[in-house]
Amino acid sequence: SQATGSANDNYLAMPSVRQYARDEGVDLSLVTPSGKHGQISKEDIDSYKAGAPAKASKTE
Amino acid sequence: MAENVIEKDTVIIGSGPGGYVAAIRASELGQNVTVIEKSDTVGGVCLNVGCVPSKALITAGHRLQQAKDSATYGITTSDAVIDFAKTQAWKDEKVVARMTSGVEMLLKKHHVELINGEAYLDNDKQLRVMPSGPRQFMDNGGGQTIKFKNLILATGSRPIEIRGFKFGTRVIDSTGGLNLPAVPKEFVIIGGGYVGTELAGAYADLGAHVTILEGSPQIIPNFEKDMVSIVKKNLEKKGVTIITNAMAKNSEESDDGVKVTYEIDGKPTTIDADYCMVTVGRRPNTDNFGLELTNVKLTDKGLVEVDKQGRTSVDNIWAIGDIVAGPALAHKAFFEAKTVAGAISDKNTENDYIGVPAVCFTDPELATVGITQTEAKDKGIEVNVAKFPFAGNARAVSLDAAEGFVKLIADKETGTLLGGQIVGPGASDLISELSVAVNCQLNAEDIALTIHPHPTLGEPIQEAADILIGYPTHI
Amino acid sequence: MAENVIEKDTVIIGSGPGGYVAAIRASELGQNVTVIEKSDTVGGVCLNVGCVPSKALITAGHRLQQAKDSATYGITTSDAVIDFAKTQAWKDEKVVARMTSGVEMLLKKHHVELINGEAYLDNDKQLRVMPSGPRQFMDNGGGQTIKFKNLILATGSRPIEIRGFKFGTRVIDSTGGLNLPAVPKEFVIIGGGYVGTELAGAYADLGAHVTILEGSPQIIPNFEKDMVSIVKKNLEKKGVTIITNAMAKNSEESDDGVKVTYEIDGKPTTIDADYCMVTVGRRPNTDNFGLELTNVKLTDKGLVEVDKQGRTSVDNIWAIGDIVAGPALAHKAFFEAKTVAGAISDKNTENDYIGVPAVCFTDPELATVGITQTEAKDKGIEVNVAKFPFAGNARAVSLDAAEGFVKLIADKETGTLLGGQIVGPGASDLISELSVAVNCQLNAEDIALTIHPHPTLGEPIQEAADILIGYPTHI
Ligand SMILES: Cc1cc2nc3c(=O)[nH]c(=O)nc-3n(C[C@H](O)[C@H](O)[C@H](O)COP(=O)(O)OP(=O)(O)OC[C@H]3O[C@@H](n4cnc5c(N)ncnc54)[C@H](O)[C@@H]3O)c2cc1C
Ligand SMILES: Cc1cc2nc3c(=O)[nH]c(=O)nc-3n(C[C@H](O)[C@H](O)[C@H](O)COP(=O)(O)OP(=O)(O)OC[C@H]3O[C@@H](n4cnc5c(N)ncnc54)[C@H](O)[C@@H]3O)c2cc1C
Repeated sequence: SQATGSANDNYLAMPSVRQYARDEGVDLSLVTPSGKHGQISKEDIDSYKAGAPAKASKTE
Repeated sequence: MAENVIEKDTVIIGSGPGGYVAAIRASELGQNVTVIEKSDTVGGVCLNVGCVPSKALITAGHRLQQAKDSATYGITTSDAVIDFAKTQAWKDEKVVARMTSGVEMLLKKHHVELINGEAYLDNDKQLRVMPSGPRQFMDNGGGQTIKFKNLILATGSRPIEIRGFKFGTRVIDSTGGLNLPAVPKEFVIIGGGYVGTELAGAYADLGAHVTILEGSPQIIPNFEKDMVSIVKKNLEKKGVTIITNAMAKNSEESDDGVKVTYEIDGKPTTIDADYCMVTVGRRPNTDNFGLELTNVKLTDKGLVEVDKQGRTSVDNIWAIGDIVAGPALAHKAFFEAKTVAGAISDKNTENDYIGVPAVCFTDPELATVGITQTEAKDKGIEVNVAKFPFAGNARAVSLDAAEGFVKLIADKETGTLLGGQIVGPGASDLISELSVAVNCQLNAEDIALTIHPHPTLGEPIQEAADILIGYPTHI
Repeated sequence: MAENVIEKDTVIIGSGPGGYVAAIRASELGQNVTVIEKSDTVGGVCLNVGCVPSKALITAGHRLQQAKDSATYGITTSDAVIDFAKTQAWKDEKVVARMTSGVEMLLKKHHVELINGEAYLDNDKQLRVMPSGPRQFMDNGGGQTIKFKNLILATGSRPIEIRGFKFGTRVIDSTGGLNLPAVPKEFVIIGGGYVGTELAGAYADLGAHVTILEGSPQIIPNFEKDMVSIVKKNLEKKGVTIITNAMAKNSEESDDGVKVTYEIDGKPTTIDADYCMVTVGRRPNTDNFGLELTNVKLTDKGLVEVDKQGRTSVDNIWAIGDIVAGPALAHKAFFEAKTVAGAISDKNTENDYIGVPAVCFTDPELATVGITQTEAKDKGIEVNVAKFPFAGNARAVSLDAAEGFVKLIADKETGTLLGGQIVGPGASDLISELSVAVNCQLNAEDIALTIHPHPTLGEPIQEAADILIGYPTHI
């Protein structure tokens, strides 16, 4: 899917993290969040890029 | 004519909140920027005849009321008198001129070229600037042709005129309403949106008898009923007559006033007023400057179609502010301006905000960001809602301003804050925290566990978050 | 006497911000809670003789000034007069009594047992309650022995008396200063901390000539110099005489006044005043109620030693508020109260806040959270600092209140916001956003990319963040 870094209902991320995702070309909906309430951090994006397993598909 | 063509890098039409901020940011990002503005002063509607002067009149109204009535605190005053010419001079010189000249300085500081004139588009690549205003810069009357690499449209919007109410001397738009020479005795305002209602409150404070004629069942319809009802009560306390479901029909100007006729259920009534201000909405300035000669696509509402970065259907033409979709507010224009400036400078910027806050400077103030309870319901989002009243807030009580509440809307499952509304003292100041909460997708627990100082008007936000996490404190 | 012993679950000594909030939260978490309060009303210093009444007098002072001087806006008034007895009645009945009775209702609602009496500790497991105040509840004069499972100490603090200034009729503490029967002509305040300075401003507004005698080189020393200098100028404009590096030496009460002697560099000067208020600090109430009979450890400053959860050296005894380390502020007590309530209910709560905000209700207001630039330097933390003046803020200009600035402190490498300070209009409202930013460890970019509504006093926060990310906007 396209790397937009846009805010949507599928993930939680701060504005700076959304911008970082766009800069890194990472689709946030594939990143596994580490924050308590599901917040994605910059580090989560880095580990996704480093090859961490992608988040289980959201489609239920 | 070829020798007459100038080539420019980034050209911006309009120096309102959209245009001037785009200019500043684009210049910071290394662009060569030219702004074309047809008015004599920069700053657009917002600084000249919008956000800023309206707030000045509201301040003056508050001060007059406070001077008149502080009996609660044991203070009595003899007659408080207003010299409205002085009020207007303060507004014009100390507020508006100060801000517009500030923006002009900022443009200079950022080496932005400012051309005073009216822009007409020829095609997707070039425009002409025609002389306008007193500070003409051109020698040839036919206008100066400019070829641009990037063009940012920031032409803003203008008041809508309605049938039967042609703008004149006594039938006026918001600009006229901001520049009245004297406080009217009878003032009719057609349209109880935020612009009309803010000025209704201001002029009522300043001594006018104000009548609001609103076509729909509620004034300020973009705010929820439980919030507006508090403002409505306050307006009525100020002596404002609010007539809803009223259809403005006709106006008849005379030398010293205007007869305004409206209908309710087909039954006509006439009011004699000094002035009748029509504030029923604004339309985008996307006509009359050659936009139809380009390949820029408009929506059926006359707005410019743009993508997430602000790019129009033409690759090198961008649009921001009141001429694109979304709330017609200055800070939305600011954000879009920064996004476009980034985009033309190859940054991965995007208009990815989650909520645009909106404020209405009534008594008490109204503010909102993100979704409301009603919107959540309409969208089928399951939410928890918490409401904390200012009556339980020590600071509000110590200000004798304990009306209103804070409402927080959180996702039912995750607790993520999706929206917040405030009606009460300081709402315009307090909403920024909620904008941070919503746009940073914070959780109710994050707010509940953040210390808010005591005694301040910000505490109700923490209190509402306490309710959301299941442990209310001062309620 | 064994049959005289009552057994209780969770007992709290003191019903101030620490005690009453601990009671509410503990009850919500399923505890059986008993609060022992020696005063006739609940709410402690904060509600009765602290935060709340002081803000009421500040409000009254503002209103009197506003009634007198709104010439800027074209408003003139004839003599504005204050009937201070009415002001005091408003403060006592409509503000203080309203808030204290509100808290009493909250305790009732949460089924908290309230005992009016003075607690004396016998040992780590039991205390006695002695009659005090008019609402005595006990039949036996010897006091009621209570065995507790958990004890929360929330006994607060009291004013420090200094040599040469024994509290009496004309030499008074902050409580006396809040309850003056009339506005003094000459009012000397010893100690220019936030309590003294707030009241200095209020009484100056109310018509007194105020002299502040401060021992150190700067008033309100917990705020940075560039912030305080703005307040100092304003106080001087109000006619307040500020004397720093002054050693208060001696006072001589007479029937209708007091002679105050102070020294600068050993040179004595005497002022004749109506009242002399001493606000040089407060000491923790950890003496005089048998704490020494327990195994609870104190620091050399007389504060109770506690861990991150608020637990003292005795397993089932906890302490919160002014008697433990940290700024002696109501909202710090609130937070610790919730933490302790959680801890005794087996929740993993902790006082893990990153910054405690502090506010000073001067003109303009002062507010801070997290670290300052100076602290960063002292601690060797590399930071970026951004300052945005209210002079560049349209809302502040439209309020004719454009003095002051917002300062943000961010980690140099990561951009994480470590602290923020505000001096200016609405600082007390605005600091909450910064408390969220610091305590949620947001990045400067998060604030820069969050839309702040226009025109509001919150915008300078976004502007400062814009500076931090390298793209200043309105500066
Ligand atoms: C009374 C009133 C009160 C308001 N209060 C608030 C408020 O409190 N908060 C808020 O956020 N918003 C408020 N608004 C709305 C706000 O003013 C607008 O959203 C904002 O000004 C839009 O900015 P803009 O840059 O899109 O356009 P504008 O501000 O409309 O600026 C457009 C500029 O482009 C120039 N221009 C247009 N066409 C040409 C051309 N062909 N050639 C050269 N120049 C051209 C115009 O002269 C103008 O200067 C208020 C509006 C009104 C009327
Ligand atoms: C003039 C003034 C202005 C202030 N303004 C602010 C402000 O704006 N913001 C802010 O955050 N803070 C302010 N403070 C500080 C604030 O009031 C204190 O930090 C706060 O009250 C501390 O709460 P506490 O619960 O620890 O103790 P307290 O509020 O001191 O309450 C302690 C309670 O315990 C009772 N008690 C003590 N011993 C016993 C006993 N043995 N038996 C029974 N009962 C007992 C006392 O009667 C009292 O009610 C101000 C203080 C003053 C003096």
